[in-house]
Amino acid sequence: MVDRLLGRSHGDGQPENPNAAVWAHVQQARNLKRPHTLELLKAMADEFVELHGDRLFGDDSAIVAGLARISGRRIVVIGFQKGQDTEENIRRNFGLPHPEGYRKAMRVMELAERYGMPILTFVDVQGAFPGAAAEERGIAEAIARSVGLMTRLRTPIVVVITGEGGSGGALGLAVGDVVLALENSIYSVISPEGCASILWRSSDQSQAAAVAMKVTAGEQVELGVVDAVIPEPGEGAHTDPAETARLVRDVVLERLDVLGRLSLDDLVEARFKRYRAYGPYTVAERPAAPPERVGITDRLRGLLTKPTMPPFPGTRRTGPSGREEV
Amino acid sequence: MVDRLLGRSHGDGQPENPNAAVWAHVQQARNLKRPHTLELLKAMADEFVELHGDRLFGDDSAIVAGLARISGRRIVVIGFQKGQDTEENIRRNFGLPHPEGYRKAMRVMELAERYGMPILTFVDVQGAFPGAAAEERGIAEAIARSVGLMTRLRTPIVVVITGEGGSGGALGLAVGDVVLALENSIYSVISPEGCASILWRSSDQSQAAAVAMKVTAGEQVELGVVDAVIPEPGEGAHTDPAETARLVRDVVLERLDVLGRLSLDDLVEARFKRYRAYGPYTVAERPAAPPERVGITDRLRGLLTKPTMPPFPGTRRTGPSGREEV
Amino acid sequence: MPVRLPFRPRRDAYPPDLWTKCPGCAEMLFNKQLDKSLRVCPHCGHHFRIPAKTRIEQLVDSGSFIERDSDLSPVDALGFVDLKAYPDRLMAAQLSTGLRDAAVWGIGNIGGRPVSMCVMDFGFIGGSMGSVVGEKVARAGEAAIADRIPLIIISSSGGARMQEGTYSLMQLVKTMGVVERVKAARVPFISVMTDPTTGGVFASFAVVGDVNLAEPNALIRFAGDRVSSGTISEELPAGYARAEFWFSHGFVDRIVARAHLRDEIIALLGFLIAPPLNGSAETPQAPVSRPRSFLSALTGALTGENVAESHNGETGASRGEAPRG
Amino acid sequence: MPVRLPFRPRRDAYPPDLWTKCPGCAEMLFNKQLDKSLRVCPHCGHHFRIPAKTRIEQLVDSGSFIERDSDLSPVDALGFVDLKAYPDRLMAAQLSTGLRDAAVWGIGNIGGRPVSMCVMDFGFIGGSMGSVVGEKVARAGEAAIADRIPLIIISSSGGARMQEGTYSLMQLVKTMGVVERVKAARVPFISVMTDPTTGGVFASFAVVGDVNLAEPNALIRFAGDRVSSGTISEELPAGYARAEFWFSHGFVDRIVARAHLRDEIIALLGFLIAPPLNGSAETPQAPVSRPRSFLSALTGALTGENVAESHNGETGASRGEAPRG
Ligand SMILES: [Zn+2]
Ligand SMILES: [Zn+2]
Repeated sequence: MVDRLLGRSHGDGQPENPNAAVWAHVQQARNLKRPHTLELLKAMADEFVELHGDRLFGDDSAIVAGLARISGRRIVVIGFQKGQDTEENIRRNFGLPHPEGYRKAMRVMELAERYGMPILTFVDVQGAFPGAAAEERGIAEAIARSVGLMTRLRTPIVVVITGEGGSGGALGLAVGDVVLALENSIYSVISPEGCASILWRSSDQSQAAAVAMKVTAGEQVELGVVDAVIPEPGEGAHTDPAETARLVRDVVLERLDVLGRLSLDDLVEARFKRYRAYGPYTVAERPAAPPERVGITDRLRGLLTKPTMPPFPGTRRTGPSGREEV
Repeated sequence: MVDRLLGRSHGDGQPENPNAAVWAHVQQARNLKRPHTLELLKAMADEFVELHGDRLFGDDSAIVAGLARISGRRIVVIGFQKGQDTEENIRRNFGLPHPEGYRKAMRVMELAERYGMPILTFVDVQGAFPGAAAEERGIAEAIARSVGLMTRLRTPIVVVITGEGGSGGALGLAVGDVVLALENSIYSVISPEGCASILWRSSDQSQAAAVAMKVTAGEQVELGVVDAVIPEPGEGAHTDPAETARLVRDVVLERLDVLGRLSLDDLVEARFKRYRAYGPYTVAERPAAPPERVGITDRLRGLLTKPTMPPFPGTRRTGPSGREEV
Repeated sequence: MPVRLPFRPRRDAYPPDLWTKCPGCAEMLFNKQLDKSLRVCPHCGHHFRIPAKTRIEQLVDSGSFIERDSDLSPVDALGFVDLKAYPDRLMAAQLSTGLRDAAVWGIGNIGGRPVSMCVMDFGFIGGSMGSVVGEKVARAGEAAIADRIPLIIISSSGGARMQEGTYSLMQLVKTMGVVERVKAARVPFISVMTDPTTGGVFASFAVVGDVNLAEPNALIRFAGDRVSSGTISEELPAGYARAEFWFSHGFVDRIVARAHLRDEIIALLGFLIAPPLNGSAETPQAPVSRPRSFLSALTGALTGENVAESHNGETGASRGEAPRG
Repeated sequence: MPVRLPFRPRRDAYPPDLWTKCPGCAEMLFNKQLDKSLRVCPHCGHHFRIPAKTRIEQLVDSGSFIERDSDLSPVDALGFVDLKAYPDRLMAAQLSTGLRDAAVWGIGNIGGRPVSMCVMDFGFIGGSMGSVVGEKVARAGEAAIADRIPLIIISSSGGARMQEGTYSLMQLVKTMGVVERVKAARVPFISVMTDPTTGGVFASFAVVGDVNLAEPNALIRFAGDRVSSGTISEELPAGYARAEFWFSHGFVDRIVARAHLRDEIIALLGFLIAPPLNGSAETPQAPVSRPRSFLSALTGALTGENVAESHNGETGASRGEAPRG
């Protein structure tokens, strides 16, 4: 379990084919039977009132948003929703959102801020819908504005990556005070296939791309982009959605407890600084170095014991390179 | 001229057919040769940088918005734009706006607030586009939000009704600290034709409807909905657009001078109270009575000599009925 | 304080005959049965229009509603005469509905939570919004701000009332001005659109709720000039501009059958809670006036003092600005 | 303070041959002539991509630009190897462009007005945004806030840089976080989209300027995963996702030919003026942090002091909160 939380879940000792192990992880993240937002909510929430529509153009059923009561607390929940069968998948556009989805999400996030509800998002999306309808109605603008809004919302935000955290489409709902990830989830700047076709000029190299981008939840914890991994039950979340939901719920409520102790000023300031700090760079001629990993617990402990701010991942460092092969 | 400003411009002595006189006024307001927003700007402004697009769906060329410099001042100007020939009319949808127009206007109004520019709007529109495309993309929502935004914008707003002030479509740009109207303009809750077809069940009665609704600029001053009439040169604005623009400019700049002396708190509070007060009512059994007319000068003088707020038109009064036939 | 009307309804705008033919399925419905089912056809689900007071009875905790300003009455400011004189139309509507104008507002409890509620009545000149309706909506909103309780507006209207001319148009501004202050004060606002919600009512408060609910198949439409009472429902293709249409176009959060409306509102009230305005108050989210001026205005409204005066000195309410610990 | 690079450009990413074939009209253009026309084809108006430093020279008052942070250099945090190792790609790009990464930022004057400007360079790994580009955009924004001068960002990018993995994705958040603060501080932001502006750059700061300008025919596209340097312009129908397309879809305010870009920016700078932050300062319009915390953060950023500490005491900047007289 500790290994899992530290992202060292991929085999004991040396796996025979590290590429294949990572690829199995990617496939697991994409398993259509994994619980999505509504399935998780069904198991976690005592009550859920879904809200619909962006008040501009339409209602995107690839993103669901609404008011949930979880263990007695009011929480605004927003997440991506793939279908569980063909018919539902068609209705939900295979979970690929249009701009209306993000615009609905923003509207509902503003309700959360206005009425003092924390926000919980579930992220599981291959990417925004790449078709012309989404493009021309401003999917880029919708994602940009949603990301911007989430940097400044005056209410706690917990993000849980539950399956595929696919590039900007995922990021549109993935800015938070705490970013968690289910054990078998992935998070990447571009899909492994997209990366391979561009950099390797061959989609056959998707496995290599997945490895190179360090897409697994555990590796993202190492990079500091994800704060902690939530272990999955049994052979994976899809084998026991109810238990998965329980595990998620417990971690989320615990994090919300911690976040709730911060003033909103400190909360928003810390969130801004988290993202302000991401990404290593160096000053010319000095050796480049990746960031140390700083766990969420450290960071939050630091916050709670002001005045010093703990260091954030991604700030300039001079430690040794932390490269590791998976 | 004084007569004109008081709205008594329709003939000396008794007009032979008051309905016909009002209808001539309506036709004058609709004269396609009247200068619209761009024509007025061309004559008034030293510089105009038009801004385009609602950042959501499209750019509506039935509403123009941008940054103008008028007599050296930065002013955000927004207005309806009919075409001056068939080709332009088709491109501008005959001046009938879609939701995108109001959403563009809101975006530009927020720039005005942010960078400390007053807003000047020119209102000349038969009404919002009544077609399905406008309806389903939320023309109602766009107008509602624009009206709401204008009630709270922290920058001076001067509205000039230059032609047809047609119902909600006009109102979407017609909320201001000062509402002026060109002499031959009209302002009404519904077009005379629409009113006649509903209440008289005959569009033949449009003239009677126009009379009953007191649509002329002068009558709207009497009702307190418009603050003052701007006289038109010669046989009407269309006969001398440049002189019309000059007259408009002088009055607008004078009003902006006065508004600029108010604190933004007082400005917004006074604007809110103006609209909060509109519409006469009575308490049961007491005789109903229309409001007295209170000119803009009185109101602004009151504002400048705090702390007492001057009375606004439309508040409960018990004076005699001010009905007059045109 | 409510004032007794000097007359009683002469003819109900909603005819109390024994039987009603359902326009949805053409069944003949026994009226007592129909009342029991909240005036929803048990065969096809057609939602009949209902009077404001019936609506209120269906929604509030029994006996909890206290009507306010029932004595506000309309005025014929324009001397408006069409085929009838406006005062005659008003008198006829007052006699048939027992109301002074097309809206009822007051304070009541729903599921034990106090709310400020304004309900429109289509039976009164097509639920059209003149100065009295606008005033009642505004007062309901101001009461919601003052008491920090949710605002619920149930719309049923042909739009702005033509007989009051541009004063009716100004009610869109008046009501939106108050709704903007409701939002800035972080007071919840639930809008319920019922059949029909059209014209200037759709283009003002009805469309901008924190949550917009609609009854099934309710006609909801702006449609420029052409909308008004009486002539709205004819020439439209089936489903066009109905509640379900607006749901799919993103302007209605939830379509709620009348039988579930009270429960649905209770559920929403459990989530949409105005945060307290104590020392830890947050700045309002919407960029309206600064907190101090906003609260000054509020104080002025509550105490009846002149608002301009309250700008001159600090008021107790300005403590709301103190930085959060 | 700028640091001299230890190497000079070996091969310009924009080949300095004598003649260039115009991809717009297939004319052979004499390069010196092309440079004179700002690298716009005099025959068909095709706008060639230009290096960041050329762009800056075209826009700023001569000699006024002071580059900042030219020594910021990328890091291979992931140990990324595709067909080449990332450090090798970086070295090649650095050698060919003379830049350390794909953006240049600094302070300069345009038409006599100081601006904070960040310009992307497509010649450096397709102008892709990794941590250095994100950092430079963020610093440009913070400088704009600190000096209350307009922010101008000129985009030319294939999107997020894959070789830095999710750190590149996080640059969208970093830059948007700063842009939100720019807006809250009422500091103007002009975004100029040039060919190409795609992926994560289009989906962050490039699309949210107070005013969005675009060069004619610039490819501007999000297109999910499929966008990146090199493979973007092929399979699209003519006009799709070009500047003019975005103008008609409402996301670009003005399409400006390169020859007019400087004048157009000068005109806009004459209107978009950050209001002074003196005693009469207004609360920022956008609902970000409260002024005090915002200004505290700003002070921290300026003085390099620990921001958390500045929460403990009043700072001079908090005077900006004083109520307007
Ligand atoms: Zn039926
Ligand atoms: Zn050419």
